[in-house]
Formats: sequence, C-alpha cells, structure tokens
Amino acid sequence: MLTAFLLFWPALAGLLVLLMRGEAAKKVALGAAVIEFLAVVDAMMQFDPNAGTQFELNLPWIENAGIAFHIGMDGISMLLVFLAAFLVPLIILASFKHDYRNPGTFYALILFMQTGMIGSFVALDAFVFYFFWEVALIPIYFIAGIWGGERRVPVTFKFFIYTIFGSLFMLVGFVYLYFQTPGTHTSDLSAFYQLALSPENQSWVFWFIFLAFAIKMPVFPFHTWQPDTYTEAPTTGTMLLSGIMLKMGIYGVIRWLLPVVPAGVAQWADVVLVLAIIGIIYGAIIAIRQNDMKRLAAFSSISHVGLIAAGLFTLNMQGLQGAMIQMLSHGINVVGIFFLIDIIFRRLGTREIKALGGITQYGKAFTICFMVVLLAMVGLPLTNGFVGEFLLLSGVFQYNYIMGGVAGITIILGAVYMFRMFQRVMFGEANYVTSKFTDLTATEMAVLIPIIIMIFWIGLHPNTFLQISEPAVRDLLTIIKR
Amino acid sequence: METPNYIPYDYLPIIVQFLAAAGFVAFAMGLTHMIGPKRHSKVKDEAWECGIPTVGNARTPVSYKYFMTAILFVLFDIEIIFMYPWAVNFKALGTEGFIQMLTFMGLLMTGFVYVIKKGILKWE
Amino acid sequence: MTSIILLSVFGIINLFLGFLKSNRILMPAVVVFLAIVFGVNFIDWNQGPQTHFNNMLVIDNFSVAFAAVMVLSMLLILPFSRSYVTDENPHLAEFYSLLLFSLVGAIMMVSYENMLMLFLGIEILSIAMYVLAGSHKKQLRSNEAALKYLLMGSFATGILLFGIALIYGASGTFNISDIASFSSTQPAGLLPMMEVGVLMILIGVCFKIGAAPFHFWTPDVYEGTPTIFTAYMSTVVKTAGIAAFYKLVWSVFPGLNEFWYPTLVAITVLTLVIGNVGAAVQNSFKRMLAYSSIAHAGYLLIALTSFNDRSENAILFYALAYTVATVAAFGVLKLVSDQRGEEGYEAFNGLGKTNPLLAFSMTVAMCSLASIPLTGGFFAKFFIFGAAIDAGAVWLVVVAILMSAVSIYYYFRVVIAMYMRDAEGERIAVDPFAAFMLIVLSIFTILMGVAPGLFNNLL
Amino acid sequence: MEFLLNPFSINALIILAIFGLTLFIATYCTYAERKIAAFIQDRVGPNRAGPLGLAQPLADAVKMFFKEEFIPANAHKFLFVAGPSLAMLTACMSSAVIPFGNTLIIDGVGEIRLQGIEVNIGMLYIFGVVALGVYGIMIGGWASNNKFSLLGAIRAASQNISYELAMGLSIIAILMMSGSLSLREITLQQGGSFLGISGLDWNIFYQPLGFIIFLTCAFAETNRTPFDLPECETELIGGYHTEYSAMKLGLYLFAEYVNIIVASAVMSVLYFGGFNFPGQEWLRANIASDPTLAHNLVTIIGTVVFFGKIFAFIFFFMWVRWTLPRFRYDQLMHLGWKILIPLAMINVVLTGAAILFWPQLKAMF
Amino acid sequence: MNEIPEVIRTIPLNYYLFLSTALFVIGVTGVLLRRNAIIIFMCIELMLNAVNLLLAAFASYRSDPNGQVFVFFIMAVAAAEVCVGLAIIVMIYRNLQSTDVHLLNKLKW
Repeated sequence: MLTAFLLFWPALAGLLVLLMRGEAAKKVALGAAVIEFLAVVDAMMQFDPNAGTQFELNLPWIENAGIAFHIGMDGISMLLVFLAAFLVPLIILASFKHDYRNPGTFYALILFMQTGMIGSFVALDAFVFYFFWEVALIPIYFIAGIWGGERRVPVTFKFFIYTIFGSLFMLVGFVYLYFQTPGTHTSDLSAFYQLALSPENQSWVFWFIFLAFAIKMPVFPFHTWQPDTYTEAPTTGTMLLSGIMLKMGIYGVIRWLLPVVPAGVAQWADVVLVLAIIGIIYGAIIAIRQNDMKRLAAFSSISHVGLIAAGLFTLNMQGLQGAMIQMLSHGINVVGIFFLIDIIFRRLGTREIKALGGITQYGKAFTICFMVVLLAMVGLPLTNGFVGEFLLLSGVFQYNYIMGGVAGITIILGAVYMFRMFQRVMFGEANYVTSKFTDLTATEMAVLIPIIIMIFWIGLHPNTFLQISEPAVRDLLTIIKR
Repeated sequence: METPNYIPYDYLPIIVQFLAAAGFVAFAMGLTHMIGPKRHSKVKDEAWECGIPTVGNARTPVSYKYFMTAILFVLFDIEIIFMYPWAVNFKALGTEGFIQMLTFMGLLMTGFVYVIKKGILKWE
Repeated sequence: MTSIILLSVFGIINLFLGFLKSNRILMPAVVVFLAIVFGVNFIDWNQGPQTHFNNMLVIDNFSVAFAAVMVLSMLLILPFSRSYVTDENPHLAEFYSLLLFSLVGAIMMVSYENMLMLFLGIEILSIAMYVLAGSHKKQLRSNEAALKYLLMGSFATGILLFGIALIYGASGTFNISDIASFSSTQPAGLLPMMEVGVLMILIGVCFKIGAAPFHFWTPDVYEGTPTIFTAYMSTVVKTAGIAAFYKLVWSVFPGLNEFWYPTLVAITVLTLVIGNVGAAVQNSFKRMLAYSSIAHAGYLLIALTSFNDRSENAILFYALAYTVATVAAFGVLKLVSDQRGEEGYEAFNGLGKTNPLLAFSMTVAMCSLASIPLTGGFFAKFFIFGAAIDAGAVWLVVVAILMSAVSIYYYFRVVIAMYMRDAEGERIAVDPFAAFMLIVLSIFTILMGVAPGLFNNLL
Repeated sequence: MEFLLNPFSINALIILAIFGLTLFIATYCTYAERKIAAFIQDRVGPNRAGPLGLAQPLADAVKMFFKEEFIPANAHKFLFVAGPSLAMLTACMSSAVIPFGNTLIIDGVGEIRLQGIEVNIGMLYIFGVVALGVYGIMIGGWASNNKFSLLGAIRAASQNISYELAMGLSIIAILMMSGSLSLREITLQQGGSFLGISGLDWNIFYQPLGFIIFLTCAFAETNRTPFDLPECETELIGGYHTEYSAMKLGLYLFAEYVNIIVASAVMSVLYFGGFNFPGQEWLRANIASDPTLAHNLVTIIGTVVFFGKIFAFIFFFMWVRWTLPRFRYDQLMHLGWKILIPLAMINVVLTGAAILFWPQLKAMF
Repeated sequence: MNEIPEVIRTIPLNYYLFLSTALFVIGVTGVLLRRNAIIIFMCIELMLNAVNLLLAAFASYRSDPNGQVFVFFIMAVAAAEVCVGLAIIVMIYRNLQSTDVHLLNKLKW
C-alpha cells in the first residue's frame, strides 16, 4: 500500500492544486511534494535491501487479458523513487521566483508528472510501466509547450512526437512478448523474465524496446530533440526532463530490456556501446562550442548519459552499480546546474556566455554553490560525480579497454567545457549586464543547500545508496546471465 | 384449372406488333414530311405565344410542386409494384399474408398521411 | 430485432411530432426513444443467436453489442444539435427521424444473415445520410457534399450489388452461412465468378467505409456536411460499416481467405498511410478529422485482417473509444465553428484560456484519438495491435505505429492552438447540455483509459 | 398456304388485323366525336363528305398529310419528331394483348385465339406500355421550346403519373380475385353464372368502387375532359401540341383516340366480362348441334358483344366530354391523390377481407 | 414449375452474364467520364439495372425466387435513391443554375 500511496499522492494533490490560484497553489504543491519526500524517506527506512521486491501491490486490472496493476519496489526502484521524491520539491521551490501564468495548472502538472515518473519506476507489469511512461510525458509536454521560450511550440512538438514514436515501438515489443507468455498470457515482469525467445526474435524485439529508451535518454543518434527542448522548456521543465525523466530511459533499460531479451542484448551490446561512446565524445565536443549556458548543460547531459548507457551494456557489477549511482548523482547535479543557470538568467536576462563575466564579485555564495555543483559535474573526487564515473569507467574497461580508454576522455572534455564556462561567466571583468547581479536569496539557498549536501554525501559515503541497489543489481545480473 | 405454361416464344409476336406500329408511324411521318409544303420565315419560326414576341427562354424552371409529385409517384409506384405479386398469390398466402400486407399498407398510408400533412400536395 | 422495430416506429412517431407547434419537445423525445431502444436492445443479450424474418437477420451478442455502441453514439451526439432546435427550423423532426431510420439500417448491417439485409441496411443508412449531408440547403458546400456522397455512395452500391449478384450466381444463395459453406467447399468450375464477386463486394464496402484507395470522396463529404451529421457519419456509419465488413470477411468468405487476404492487407496499409499523411497536411480541422476517420478505418481494418478470438472485442472496444472521442471532437468543433465561423486550426486559438472546459475535452479527445495512455484510445489501439501481433502480423503493426506517430502531429496541432497560442476570439457560449455531455464524454474516455476491463471482452 | 397456317403466322395475321381495326375505329372515333357533340348540342355535325359525312375522317387525314410540316427554329429537331412518334407507337403497342374473343376451332389448324398475344403478364404489359405514353407528351412539349407546350407537358406528366397510382391500386383488387395477370384468364373467370344467368359473373358486381376509380383514372390517363388540362385550348392554346402541325399533330390526336379504345377494352375486360355475354352457355347448348360449330358461333357473338362494350365505353367517353366542365388543376391533384388513392387502398383492404372471410360469414348464417 | 429453366436454358447463361457485364461496364465508364450529374446518375441506374438483369437471369436458371425478390428490393431502393438524388440535384441547380459536377469545387476533390 505504501507504494500505492507514493504513486497516487502526488496525483491527488495535483488535482487539489489544479483548483487553486496564485500563491496558494505553489505552497500546497510544495507541501505535497515534501510529504511525498518524507514518505519516501520512511519507505527507505523500512526498506530491506536483501529482501527483493517489497511493498508489493497486485490488483487485477484488465483481468481477462492477464494484465494486473502490479507495483512494488526493489533496490533499483527505491533509489530512483528517492531521486524523484527528492528532486520534485526542490524543483517546485526553484520555480517559486517565477511568475507563471495559471500557477494552479502549472504545479498540478508537475505533480502529475511525478506520479507518472514514480509509476514507471515501481511498475512490475509491462503495461502498467508503459502506461505510466506515457502518463509522465503529457504533463511535461504541456509544461514545455505552454510556459516555454519563444520557439517552444515546434520544439516541444518535435520532442513529443519523437518520444511517442519510440514508445509505440516499445509497446509493440511488449505486446509481442505478452503473446509469447504461456497459457492465457500475462504481462507480468516475472513472466517476461522467464521467456525463452529465439535469438532472432530477441534481436528485433531488442531494437523495438530499446528505441523508446534510447530516445528518452537520449543516446546518440536519437538525441536531436534534446538540446532544443532543454533550451526552450522553462527551467522547471528542463530540470524535470534532465533530472528525472531521463532516468526513466536508463531505468527502462535496466529493468525491461537487459533481463528480458539477454540474447538480443548480447548481440547488440557492442553497437550500443559504440553509439554511447560516440555520444560521450560528441556531446562533449558540441558542448565546448556552445554559447548558451543552458544548451551547454544540455549537451553535457548527452555526454554523461552516454557514459551511463555504456556502463549499462557492459553487463557487469561495476557498470550497473555505477549507472545506479551516477543516475542519482547526475540527477542532482543537473538540477543544480540548471537552477544556477536559471538564477543568472532571471537576474541578468541572458544566458549567453559571451555577454557574461565577473559574477564572482557580486555573489559570493552563488560562486561557491556554482563551484561545488560544477566540480561534481566534472567528477572531482569527494563529489558524487567521481563515484559514478569511476565505477562506470572501470566497468567499461572491464568490458573492452579500448572503449574504456575512449570513454575516459569524457573526464578531460568535461573539465574543458565546464571550466571554460565557469571561467568566462564568473571571472573576468564585470560588464554592464553582470553588474546588476545580486547574491542568493533564502529560497534559492533552500534549493541549493540540499543539493550540495547530497553531492558530498554521495561523494563521501556512496555506500548508503550503493548498498540499497546492490542486491537487486546482483539478482538482475543472475537473471541476465541465465 | 391448369396453369398454362408460358415460354419465351409466346412473346415473339410483340415484335410483330412493334414493327407494325413503328411502320405505321414511320409511314405517316415520312409521308407528311414529303408532301407538305415548307416555307420558312423568321417570325414564323419563332415559338408561338399568342402572337406576342417571345420573352426569355421557354425552358424555365417550373414550380417544384410538379417535381414533388414526380418523386412521390416514383416512391408510391414502387410500393404498389410490391403489392402485385402479393395480390396475384393472395389466396395462397391466406390470412397471414393479408395481415402482413395490412402492415405494409399501414406504413404506406402513414407515409401518405405524412406527405399530405406536410403540404407537399397543396397547390396554391 | 425489437430495437429495429422500435426505432422504425419511433422514427415515424417523431415525424408526426414535427407537426406540433413547437420543436422543443423533439430533442427530449428522441433522447427518450433512444434510451428505450438502448435498454430494450439488451433483452437479446446472451440469448444466443436468434434468427428473425425467415433467417434474414440473426441477433447475437455481436449485433447487440454493436447496436448498443451505435445507439449510444447517437445519444451522445444529440445534445450538440441544440442549436438546431428552434421553432424556425421546419425540418428538425425530419432530421431526427432520418437519424433514427439510419440507425435501423446500421443495426441491420451488423445483424444481417442474408446478403439482402446487408444491402438494405447499407442503403437505409446511406440514403438517410445523403439527405442529411445536404441539409443546409442554401449552402453550396453542403449541396456539394450531398451530391458527391450520393454519387459515390450509389456507385459503390452498384459495385457491391454486382458482387452480390455474382456470388449468388456462383453459390445460388444469399444466405451467408450457405455462402460460407459453399465457398469453403469451392467447386472448381465456379471459382472465377466467386472471386470476382468477392472482390467487387470488397471494393463496394471499402467505398462505403472510406478505405483507401476508395476514400477520395470522404474528406469532401465530411467537410461539406453540417458538423453534427459529420460526427454521425464518422461514428455510427463507420462502426456499422466496419462491423458489417468484419462479418462479411469472416462469416461469409472464410473459405476464400487466401484469396482476399492480400487484397485486404494492401487496402489496410494504403488506408493507414493515406489517412494519416492526408490528415497531416490539412489546414482545416474538420477536414483533418475526415482524414483521421480514414486513418481509423485503417486501424480497424488491421483487426479485420488478424482474425482470432480477440479481433471482435478489439473492434468493439476501438469503435466505442473512437466514437466517444470523435463525438467530443466534433462537438467542440461545432460549438467553436458555430460561433467563430471557421473550421481551421486557427479557430481554436487560445481556447484553453477562454473556455477551459472545451479545451480540456478536446485535449482528452485528441489524446484518445492519438492513443495516448489514460484515454480509451490507448487501449483500443493496444487491443487492435494485440490481435494483430497475436496473428503474427508484426510488420503491419509497425506500419500502423509509424502512422500513429504521424497522427500525433496533426492531433496535437489543435492542442497547441488551444493552449499555446494567444486567444483571438471571444469566450464561446456553451449551453449546459453540451457542457454536460462534454464532461460525460471526457470522463467516459478516461474511464476507458484507466479501467478498460469494464468494456473489454464483452463478446 | 402452308406457311400461313403455322401458329406464328396466324398470330401475326391476327395482330395485323387488330392493329388495322384499331386504327380504323380510331379514325371513325373522330367522326363519332363530332357527331355526338353535334347530337348533344343539337347540331347536325359533319355531313358533306360522303353520305352522312362518313368520308369526313378520310378527308381529315388527307388534309393532315398535305399541311405544312412546321418545326420552330428553337426546337430540338430530333425530339420534336420523336415526341408524336413515340406517343403513337406506345398507343398502338398495347392493343395486341387484349382478348377480343374466345377461341375459334378450325379443322387442320386447331384452336385459334382471337387475341394477338397471350402472355401471362398481359396486365403489366398494358400498364408498362401505357405508362410510356407520357414520354411522348413530355418530349413533344419540351422539344417545342414554347412556354405553353412545356407547361402542358408538365401538367400532362404530373396528371398521368398521379392517376396511374390510383389505377394501379384499383387493379390490385381485381388481381386478388383472379389470381392472374393474364387478361384472358381474367376474362374466362368472368364466364360463370351470376344470379342464375350464365356469362354474367362480371367483376363489376364485386368491384363497383374499383370500377369507378378505374374509370376516373382512365379518363385522366387519356387526357380526356374533364381531365384535359394538358391540352386545354382556352388556357394553354393546345398545350403540348401548340407548335405541332400536319401529321405530327395528327399522330398526337390519333394516339389519344387509340388510347381511348384501349382503355375501353381494358375496362370491358376487367369489369364487364370481356367477350362473355349473358346467356352464353344456354346459347352454346342450343345454337347448333355440332359442339365445335356452337363454340365458334358463341365466340363470334362474344367478339361482337365485346366490340359493343367497347363502343359503349367510347360513347361514354364522348358523352362525358361534352357534358362535364374541366377541373381546376389543384382540384385534379386533390381528387387523384387525396380521394382516389385512399379509396383504392380501402377497396383493396375490403376486397381482401371479403375474399378471406366471406366463406366463414356464409357458414355462420 | 420445373420446365421454366429447361426452356430458358436455350439461351446460355453466359450470354446474360456478358450482357449485364457490358451494361455494367458502360455504367461505370459513364460515371467516371461524364460531367453532368444527371447523366452520372443515370449511369448508376444503368449499373443497378445490369445487376437486376443478372440476378433475374440467375434466378430463373436456378428457378429460385430469391434472386427475383432481390431485384424487387433493388428496384425499391433505387427508387428511393433516385428521389433523394433528384432532390439533391434540383437543390444544386437552384443554387448554381447548372448540374455540371466540375463546377462544384467549393470543396477540393
């Protein structure tokens, strides 16, 4: 029942928020998100990493078709639910300064989206998963489409069609698998795990399902929607997209692809790895050339995700665990960086690196926060980024050392574009624009401080989180290797 | 009484009759064409409207009432055609057939009443 | 059977109600009539197949379910006709009666046991629709729609009839089970006639349901027809057509499966592509809906090609979901175009601000048509694809999915217009009936999206 | 001689005979019409050509042939010619199925029916062909390109089709009684005895209402007064044949008379027993000892009687023309649609009920 | 009644088949090529009559009344169609003063 509460609480709260106007909507939304977070923390306390899937709920849904409303959490889900519950209040808080039209609708959409995302993390039935997967998409489409920048309409449209297109293929894959299950057919995860398809079939089913995840993550060359969307969406939307939604793709691969069609994965892992590594390099190089900070962060995200994807397909413990921890870290870091960029943008009205400079002189606290988040992004030891990247890279090395070597360039390139940006934006002469900068307010601090805490927590003591997912990942690996 | 059988051959004489009629018509038309005088003049060749010069095209649209009558005719005629086979076999069909046809006629009459109430046949 | 008789009688009664001084009573009366028919219809539920009229009609769960869907569609459409309910409208009773009569035809189409009844059902339905298509007498667009519909419709009838005649010539019967047993034994000498007959029947029916390549009349007719009747055409007529088609291919010609299957698949793919691509390039919302109805015919045809125990249910569910969503879309379109005077996407600009209710129900409808989860359309497509994949036609589903992605493009154009463009027009006045019905439709769509088990596997 | 004796040739001969006879009667109808008009109006009528003016029709025909053939400049030439041709053609086509007499039995040939064509759908044939007659009028009126003609033609069409409905309905009652569409069958069935008199079992005694309806419709179908609106001189200057002259006009007028003859014949057949006459069985038994001869004699007398009936009807047609005033158009449509059609329906229902329940009723009393 | 087919079979069934197919094809060609709505309509009627002929031929060959009953229904339906069709054509004529289908371009084909 706890899972069900976690799942539906944001939606119910969202309905309430929908009816409210102005400030009240913001506050109720924030309150609801905090309650959700507390509930997740409570769940984490109760959670026993070694007990497999917990807090299960299995209700008949479309009985005669063997589809059940089956949800529950194991370690992998737990971490991601935690991520979602942790970030949403921060994201809501981060958007407090903005004066969005129809705040009721806006915040309700955020909460609806949280339901969708948590739903896809806890789903244990293919159709429940698909259902929430799509449910999460609609709010973000509206958030980006209604409150976004100038070119929002075509850009979000592209994003939307792209994603739906991919997920429809996933649906076909699922339906096909569903019909391969014995007896009266069921779409339960465990039944999918027991399927023994011929390698040929696995091969195409792999691409059907992977397409959806690849677009969502996004993996090169399916990324073309991403930079535009990140840039045009309101910062809230960008945070939701990059912080949590992106993880849905990665989670999908872990849960619904690797164990379901292992033979297919084995056939195509090399291809995907190459694509992922191309993505790493490509994202980084493009990021270096960017002038718009938000766009830069977007491309950096492609680069980071590339590494996570590479880690996934190594199919070893380091790779997968690295992916887990890096998902958490990247989610936190990217939200932080987008928020910081948003602060600049809100104060100065521009995000162009060329137009900025010398902000250090006007915001001490801001500089510190920016520095910390930046270092975490780059993967400096002691920060969360290091743990993830280290594990991932070692995983890739284990798989193929050439690939590992190439992927390792990411650390250098990441440092290049990040520090380049930092240097141009923060140091140097302040100009007419940047001289108006003021330091962080209390609300902004309230967003950034939890992020910084998490950065160091994971950086210093990653085991808190690694141990949650470890047994689950190990189980998964045994299923994959069956 | 035995029912005589009719074979297609029975219908052949109709051709004879058709030829006779057509021959007569052709003869009459041809003869009058050949022996009648022909004198044309502009005024004479105009359509005759009581001696007054003709105005406009004669083929003007006429009242839609005529049209309605035509449509109704088509419908009712077809419905009546439905009754012919029934009438011929009336005795064989018996009471059941009678009741069925009463239903049919009832519907037909309902439609008829509707048409009349709608004022389709109201001239003026 | 009872529902057919009742509908006919009610249609006649309604005609005579038109002679009353006021038109106000008509709409409530029709609603009551339909509600009665809807209820009575279920008398035959689970009674097993019963034949009527000398084996001409067979009433089984299939026909009862589809009849219910169609009666329901009309019930749902009715409230949007309120703008017609004025005492100045001299033909209101006739419009309603024609709708009732056409429903008779539609029910005949789903319960025929004899080719004669199929033909009669199609014609009763079509002839009423020809009139309704032209019901805006002074409007050239409407006139044109009526003429095109009529010419194409009767042309299709001719082809269909020729097919039926050839089949009769080959098999010596109009009874569908006799034809089925004949075609499964297949005496060698008569085959060509049978095949040509089957082909012509297929063409005729494809014309009627607007499947490509016989679709070209559809957009024009749908666009020109008054919106309320377009809604009717794209729901009831389409449902009846598909159900009849289903019965045709699977009850009448199962023995000739190998012969018509490739044809049907080709038609399906073509319909999907033309419907979706055609819809994508339209600038008029109404015309887009017309093309989208072609596209949905394509999806339904997928279920037709994949015969198994699922396809019946899939078609029923799809028909229901599609109907509900389409009615909502047309309902909103009618309200908008009546008051803003245009039917393009621009007419919807800023509707999200001026009329949140309209915008919301339109969005739900569009999501459903685009088969986004949480709406009935998602499960509809899911069941259809399921049936097809179960039958092994994965590549067909892939085509359908590519086309679905295209469909999102055009369905969401209107959503974009409503929410993401600035308002141009005034607030649109919505009468309470329509508002209520829109809410009902949205709830219904979402209900089908979250609890599809309620409507699934009814047959 | 041999080839003339095969059934087909005999049939052909009979057809030609009937055809000639019809034309002849039609010709003399024009004479009769004038004479009767004169009689009713207390005048003399035609009396110059031949004795009692009997050659008058011939003189008329010759005049018709020699008149100028006039075609208006704006007329549609082909249709202008086709109109009267079609009118005449259809009028002449219908006479052959009428049974003018019973069979003659001739040695070496066998039975000969005094009827051009015996088909099982005689009634439908007549109706079909007669219905085509309206095309002749429509085409002629339209082709003339004259407003009066067009109006006359449309009136004619409208009137003909309206009354055709009532006519068709009134026949149904007869069909229910006879169970056959063959005119010969229907005639033969009327040969029974009624009130003890043989050959008097005529349908008129069972179908008085049907007869009245049919009669009215027959007047309307032939465009005779009081239903002569399509061609009324005072309103439409001749209606559909305003622009016609010479033999084209002649054919139109001629067609009308042929139609009268056919209508009279059909009425005689359907309601007045056709070639049956009262006391025919008695005559058959007593006129000659040789049964074949007796049969032949009865047949010949029957044929004569049949023509008598036709002439009586023709006289009636003319009598009415010179007695009754013309209807107004709305009255005409009112009568056709709102009175005759419902009456005919009632007639059908009553007939049906009577046929079904008469035996039971009889048994009850 | 069994003699009827015997007599009718003096004309082979194929003749009827060819005749009605020819009529049907003429009708179809007319529908596709002609411009005048009334003529298109008449061509459609021609198609229906071809079907009627075919059905009647089949029916008498099999001495099965069903085919002829079907013809009756086709005629009735055709009549209804004619009524509606002519009404529509008249309606258009009133608005347009023409029955040429190509003038009807308010909606693109």
